[in-house]
Amino acid sequence: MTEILLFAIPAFFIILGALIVVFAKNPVHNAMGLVLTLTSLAIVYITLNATFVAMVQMLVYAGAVMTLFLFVIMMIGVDKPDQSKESIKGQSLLISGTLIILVAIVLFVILENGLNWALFFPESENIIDGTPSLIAGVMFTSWVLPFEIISILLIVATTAALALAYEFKKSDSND
Amino acid sequence: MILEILILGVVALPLLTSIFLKISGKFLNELLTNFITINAALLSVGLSSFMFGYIFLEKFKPLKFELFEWYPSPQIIIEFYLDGLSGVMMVLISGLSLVIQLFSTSYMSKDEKYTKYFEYFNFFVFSMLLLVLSGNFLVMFFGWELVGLSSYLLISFWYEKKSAAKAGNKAFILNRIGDFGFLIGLMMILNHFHTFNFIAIFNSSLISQPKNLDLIILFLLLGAFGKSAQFPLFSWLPDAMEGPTPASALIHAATMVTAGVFMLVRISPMLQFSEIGSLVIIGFGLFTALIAAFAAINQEDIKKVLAYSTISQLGFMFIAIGAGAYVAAIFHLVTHAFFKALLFLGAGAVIHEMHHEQNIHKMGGLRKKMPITSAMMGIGTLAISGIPPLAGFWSKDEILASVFSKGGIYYGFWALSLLAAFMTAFYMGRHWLLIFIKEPKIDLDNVHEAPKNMTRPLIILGMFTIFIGFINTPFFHGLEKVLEETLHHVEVTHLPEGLTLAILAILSIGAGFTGLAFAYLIYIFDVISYFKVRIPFLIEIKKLSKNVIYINDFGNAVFVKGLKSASRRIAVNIEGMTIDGLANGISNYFLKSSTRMSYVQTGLVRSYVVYFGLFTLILIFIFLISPGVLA
Amino acid sequence: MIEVTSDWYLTLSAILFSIGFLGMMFRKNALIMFMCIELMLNAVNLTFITASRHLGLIDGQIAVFFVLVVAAAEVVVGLAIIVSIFKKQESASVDMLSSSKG
Amino acid sequence: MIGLTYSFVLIPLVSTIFIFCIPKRRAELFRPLTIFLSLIPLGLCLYIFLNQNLKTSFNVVDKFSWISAYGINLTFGLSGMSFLLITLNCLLVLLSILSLNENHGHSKGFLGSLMLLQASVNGVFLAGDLISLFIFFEALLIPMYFLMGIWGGENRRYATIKFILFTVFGSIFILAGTIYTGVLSYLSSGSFALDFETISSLSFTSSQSKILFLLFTFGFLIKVPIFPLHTWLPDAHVEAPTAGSILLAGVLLKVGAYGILRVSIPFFTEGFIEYQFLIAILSVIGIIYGAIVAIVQIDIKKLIAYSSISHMGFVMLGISAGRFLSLEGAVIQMINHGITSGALFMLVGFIYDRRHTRRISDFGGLKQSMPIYAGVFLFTSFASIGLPGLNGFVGEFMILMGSFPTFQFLSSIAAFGVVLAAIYMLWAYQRMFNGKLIHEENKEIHDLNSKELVAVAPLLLLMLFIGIYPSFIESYVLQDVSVIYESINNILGES
Amino acid sequence: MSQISEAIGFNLIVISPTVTLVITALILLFFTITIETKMIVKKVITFSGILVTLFCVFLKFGLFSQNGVSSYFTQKILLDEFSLFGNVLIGLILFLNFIPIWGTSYELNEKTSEAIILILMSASGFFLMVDAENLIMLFIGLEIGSISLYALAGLNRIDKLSNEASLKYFLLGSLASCIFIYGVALVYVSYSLMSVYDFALAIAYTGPDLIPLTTFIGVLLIFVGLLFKIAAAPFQSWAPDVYQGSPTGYVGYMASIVKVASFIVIARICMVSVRFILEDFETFFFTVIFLSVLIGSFFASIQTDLKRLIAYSGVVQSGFILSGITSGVNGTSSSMFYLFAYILQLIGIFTIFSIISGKLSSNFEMDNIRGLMKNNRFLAISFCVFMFGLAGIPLTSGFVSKFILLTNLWAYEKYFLVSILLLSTVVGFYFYLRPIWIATIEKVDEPIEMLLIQKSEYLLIGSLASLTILFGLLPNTLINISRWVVQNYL
Repeated sequence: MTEILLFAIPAFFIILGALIVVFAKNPVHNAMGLVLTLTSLAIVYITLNATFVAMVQMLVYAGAVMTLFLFVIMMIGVDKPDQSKESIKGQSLLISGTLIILVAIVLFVILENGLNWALFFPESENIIDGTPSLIAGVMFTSWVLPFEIISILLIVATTAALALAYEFKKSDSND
Repeated sequence: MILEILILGVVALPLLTSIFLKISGKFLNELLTNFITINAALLSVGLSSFMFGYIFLEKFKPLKFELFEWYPSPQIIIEFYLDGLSGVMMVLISGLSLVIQLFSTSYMSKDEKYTKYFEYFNFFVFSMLLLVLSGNFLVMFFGWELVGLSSYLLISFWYEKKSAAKAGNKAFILNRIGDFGFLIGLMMILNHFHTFNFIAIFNSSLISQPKNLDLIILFLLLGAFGKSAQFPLFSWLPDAMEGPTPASALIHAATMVTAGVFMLVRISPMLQFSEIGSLVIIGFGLFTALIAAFAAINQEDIKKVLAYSTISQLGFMFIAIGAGAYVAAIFHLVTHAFFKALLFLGAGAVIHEMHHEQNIHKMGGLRKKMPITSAMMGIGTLAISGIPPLAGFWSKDEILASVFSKGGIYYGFWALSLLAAFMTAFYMGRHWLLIFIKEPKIDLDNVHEAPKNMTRPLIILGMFTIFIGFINTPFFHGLEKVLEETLHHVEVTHLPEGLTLAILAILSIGAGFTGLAFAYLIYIFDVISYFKVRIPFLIEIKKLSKNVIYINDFGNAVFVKGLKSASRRIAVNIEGMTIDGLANGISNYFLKSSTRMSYVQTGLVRSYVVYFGLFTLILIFIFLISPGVLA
Repeated sequence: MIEVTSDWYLTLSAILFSIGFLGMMFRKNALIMFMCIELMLNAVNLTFITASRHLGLIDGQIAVFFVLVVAAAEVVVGLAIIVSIFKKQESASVDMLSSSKG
Repeated sequence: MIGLTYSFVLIPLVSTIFIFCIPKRRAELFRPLTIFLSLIPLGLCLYIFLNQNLKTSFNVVDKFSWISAYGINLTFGLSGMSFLLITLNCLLVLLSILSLNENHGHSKGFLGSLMLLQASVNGVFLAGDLISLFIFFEALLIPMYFLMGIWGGENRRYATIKFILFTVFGSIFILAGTIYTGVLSYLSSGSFALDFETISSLSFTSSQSKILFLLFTFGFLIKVPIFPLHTWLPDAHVEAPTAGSILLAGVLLKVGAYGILRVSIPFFTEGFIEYQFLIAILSVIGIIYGAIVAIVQIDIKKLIAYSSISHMGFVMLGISAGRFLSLEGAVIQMINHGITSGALFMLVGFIYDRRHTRRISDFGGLKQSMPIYAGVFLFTSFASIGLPGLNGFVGEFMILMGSFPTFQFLSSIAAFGVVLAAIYMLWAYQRMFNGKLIHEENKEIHDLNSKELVAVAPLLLLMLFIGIYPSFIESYVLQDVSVIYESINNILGES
Repeated sequence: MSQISEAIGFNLIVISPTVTLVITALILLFFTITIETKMIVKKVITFSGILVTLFCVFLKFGLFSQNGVSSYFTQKILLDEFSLFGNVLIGLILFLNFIPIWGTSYELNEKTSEAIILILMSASGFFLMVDAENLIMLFIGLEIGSISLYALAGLNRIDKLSNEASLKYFLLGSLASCIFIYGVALVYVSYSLMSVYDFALAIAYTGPDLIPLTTFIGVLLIFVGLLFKIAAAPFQSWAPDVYQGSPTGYVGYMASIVKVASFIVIARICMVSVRFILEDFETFFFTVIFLSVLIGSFFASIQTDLKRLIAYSGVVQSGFILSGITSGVNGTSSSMFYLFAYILQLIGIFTIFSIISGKLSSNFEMDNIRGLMKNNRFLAISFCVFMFGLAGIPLTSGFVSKFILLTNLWAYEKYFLVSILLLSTVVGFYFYLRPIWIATIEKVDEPIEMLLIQKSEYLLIGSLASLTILFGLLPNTLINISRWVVQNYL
């Protein structure tokens, strides 16, 4: 029972947060919804024995990323809610079509397989703990190359942001 | 061997003359042209007479000459063949061409394109000689078509005149319709006999009478109808009178139009087996003879009367062929050539002196002004009417008698032919009387006798018209002997004997005289107004006659206009709207639907996201339902 | 007694992913579309963690780190793009961007 | 003779490059130089004519490895028929350059395109395998595109695109056929070899043969063009510049018929026997239909274009009949139509240069101001309508004679095309040249000059020569045709 | 240390192209931040960096000849024929695009170095992508490359279209990445697979019948993510907008490099990972190819913007290449040939575009090339050559590639596919010949301003055009190379 509760309560908040992200009018509310989802996810991670990941999730996502989001939201203005009216012709139709197909596929699969994800391997008896040491052990041996490579991605991201958003004074005077 | 080459000489001489005139035409004046062309014609006459004499001495044993291989398989050789039939034609053509050229030197003088006229003229003679001297069907077809070409050139000689140009076209195209039949005939012949050589074909057709012989004959007949201006295809001949009159004399009286008759006699070894063919020939010939005679009665143009008369006389020749009297046909061909050439040249002289007035109602009383011409044309008229002892009598009488002698249904044909003979006399009488005898309506002061260069040929032809008939009388079968070798295996209808022949002769003479007498009574004595006779429907009949029972108009409306409007309709509706329209429609539809489809590309990210999701799901769905996945 | 199996978590992540996708379709604000992408990436992470637990392998958790960094890098670039566009048109609505189409 | 074949492709190509290298300021050099350069292949033809026995069937002479991994070679060879067509092509290119007016004669691009066209058409006739045939078949679109596009008439865009799309639509079928043949060849021999020798040694099942025949023939028939697929031709002719029209009618249309003779029939004979009647029907419809539509055309060039449809219908009738004589006739007619319609288009070009109109009604009585021109035109018209003694007759006659045993009724109908030909040609002639000079402009018009006469004279001589002595051409065609005929006979004999 | 490095398969040569590019980029970054340097110095550094990269690719050939197909870094990096072919192509693209890229970046003034760094980094990412054995590794490489390209698209910030392109590319690209990585996650969770060879081994081990549906869907999602990158329909909608908006000088690079990397990856997955169950995806791929050819042809026919036209033509060409890859070994080899030939034409065309319309421009209407023949004959003729190549006219490489591709498809008995592809070439003639018409045939009224073209650009375009013709005339070498790529799977 606790297991179920441990799953169900965060799951409820995850979905709630996601729905807030999608449906809330005010960008700040959306951001807060996202925070809710991310935090609840961290809880789920803990129940899945991925404690270190959960910590990183809290730090990086709920901390750094969300700060960035909020910062931008503040910068570009909070008080401009979306036009709720659909302006694109046929968009709603297409969306509902998509939804119908999605539902159809899901129903189709459920009817075929039940709510069974048909995982090839049975659930492992061996419960691993996502401790930092275990992760580091793998990360710095077999995953060392991607780990190093990911730094390139960060450089790229920085450079890209620099190139896109940073204005030099010279061009300012030109405007 | 050397003699055989001379056949080539006969054919080539006019061609060389023509080419020479073409090349050096710019530098020649009239005199030089005359010199060249008349001398060439003389040479040609000499050469052909020599050849004729030679085969005469050899008892008309055919001469053959192979020039070169035109096509290897099936072997088709450009070959020539000289026998009695082609010999007669050869002499006739070269002789007449000399006489007519002589006439032309005067008639055509001062024309801008003087040299060109002789160039075409000689080319025509070449084509005609090629036709008659041909040794196989292909060479004959060569000549056949080239005759069409040269007549086209001569008819539309004065091309500035729209009517002349049109007449030339009409002549060529109607001839082509005939040639179409000829061509199909040739296809069947080649398919059946695998050769074009006359002798080979005739020999094999004697041995095994081919099944579709009737069909072959009928198609060849269409060719003959076209060239000889028989019923469905005759309307080009009256129109062809737009050409220079001497040319008409040669083409439309003496030679070209007789090509059909010549061809049918040439194929008589095949023709004799086809009863349907014979019946068709005699039927159409008779019909043509009657219609043309009827049409000739009320024509106003001096040349058109002669043209219709030619058609009618050709009908007679066809009747003869249909009745199997091939000799009679050729005989009539020969005599007709002379008297019709005479008539045409006479008409030419009249036209020349009347300053190109061609309406006979505007003439009259020319006898005094142009005595020689009137006399000679009188001889021609009598000859064509069948008055003995002139040429026309002998030949026409022979035809009538031959028809009669076949018996059965041919009695009916005979009676109708006699009617046609009567009509011939009637309209020819009218023609001559209106021109020369009737009181003139206009001032004729400046009308004189034609120059000597014109009258001399007339006189020569007049002499021939009188005497040529004696070559084949019931008492002396000269022509029959000439053609004996040619018609060796052919069953020729012969004349009845004794009393029947005499009665028939008297009847035909009677028809001729009655016709002339009627003409005199009606047009000079004016018997109708004198006795106040009221003939019902006179005006309608006159109209019918004048318009040739509207056959021409009917043809125009149905075929010319019909073809034009049909092709216009096809060009617009089928070509433009259906075929092209379909192609354009497809491309337009493609572009239109592309434009419509491209609205999907809204430029909005959210649409793209939806497509992304939608199509991902669709693809997954497709994957799931694709065979073998969930099974 | 119902047991919480991996299927439950996977279903949760699938739902989360779908909601994220749906949000991309609905929302006009680039920023919020962007948050939806974050949602979807988190759904992926959840799957990886579940996999790690299910298979008893640590690799799934390692993968999460990389996805996380990618997400962060995307956030940086994405926000930079949004900011630079916002400077132009004073709005973060993507519906105003349809100059190139057809 | 190694290298003899592909030099027919290479020489014009090199010539093109050479022309492009001359600086623009020496524009007066372009034409003499091109004339000289286009004399070279003609000289080569003469050399072959004198030194080689070409009265043979197709002989492979040169071979290049192209895609060795697939075993595909580019093969070139010669036969009597190819030789005739190549000579015709070289001659027509030379003459069309001779007949150019100042406008085109001084343009590098124009001359270069002509040479390129020559190269690619030669390539088609020399090709000894399907792939080089296809390559050159498509490659000739490029020069045609520029010739029509840059130097064409008012409506050239529509016409060019139509031309290209129709041809390409056909050529995809040929490509499909080529690919299919290659695959079959692979299945039997292990390589995708596409040369004619390999293909003729393959044995196709009856259904394969039918499919392949349809694929190839459909593509080629569009090029011929056959009845319902012909609409590109009139438009293309009307809009193309004179030289383009000459070559389009003269040689490009032959490419299709050549392909059928070289590929479709000998290799896929069963298919041919299955569908010959269909092709014959379409050809006969084309003969009559083309002629009927030609009658009412008001544009002389369009009229000749429709007459081409009619004449090429004869070629296709001859081919479809599959008789020895009819096949020979078809090949001869191909040559003849090239000569005649080339000359006709050249003549129309001359008058267009003078008057800048092609409407028949804008002329009338021209014979008075241009007698020589009228004479030449009449001569050519008569050649076109098949007057005995001129070339047009030989081909049509042989076709009709030859096809009669196979299709009695159809060939009889086709013979009526001869009558219609006389109607449209002579009627047009009458309206253009006879009658009075109505239009003022036509009075001042000058007759053909010596340059133009030189351009057209060889064609006139050829018309006369072939008409009088067709055995000459026949001897070149003989072997090719007997190969085709034998393949047909073999199949007919078996069944 | 050496033991560890041996254990994890450490080998610097395998990743040397990436490393070289990163180092070059870092040097540039260093110069930009610290010392004011002349442009020419940076240019030399960049160019030599690219040359060294090419040399490193060459070194990898040496390694390959030594070790054969082998994995490095504990199955993260793979060295096989596909990766070598991909390396060569990417290096070539970088090398050939250097001139337009530099020109474009130079016009950005103060952003030059950033742009160059982004490009070098993206190339390094794509190098990793084609080298990756592990799917996570692949994802990282893909992201490095893509994120750089998102930024590149938007570098011309004063242009609204450029911004728009950047945002669209970014949003949709991220979405595609999400789908891709979700697919990876699904495959992992259901079948415990993360690397390309694992797939083949596992399928061979368990047999195709036991593969869970989730895995299938995961693979499908992976494919969708990659199909998005190659702009295959129905995921093509971003391509025209992005091509149109991005600075013209970059589009050639952006378009070609993504396609090369993604196609190599798709080819490898099809050839290696799912080769035993490729038939299961037949309907899926057929739908994609069909839609690509159809939508590409339809939409390209009505474009007035040349860049959009090329984008849609790219959709069609993607369909072609994909059809070979998903058919079998020989088809894949012909697709590799096709890819090579197509890339050369694409780069050539966009180089010409960037010369004519200015490197930073976004819109490039068809009217802009009106009178090109009068203006610059060389450009016009090369443009025609490239267009003819795309259309597949014989004597260009386009024809050879289409021919061998269709031959192989026919041999695989995919008749319907062949007929669709053939029909699309007919439509292709329509829309490829239209720009040629405008460039060479249509007359211009006003005098044309002369274009300024550098010698190096002449050299580049000239050599690309002659390569296009050369591969059309003598395709042997390239065909043998493309067959070598797949020789292991024959």
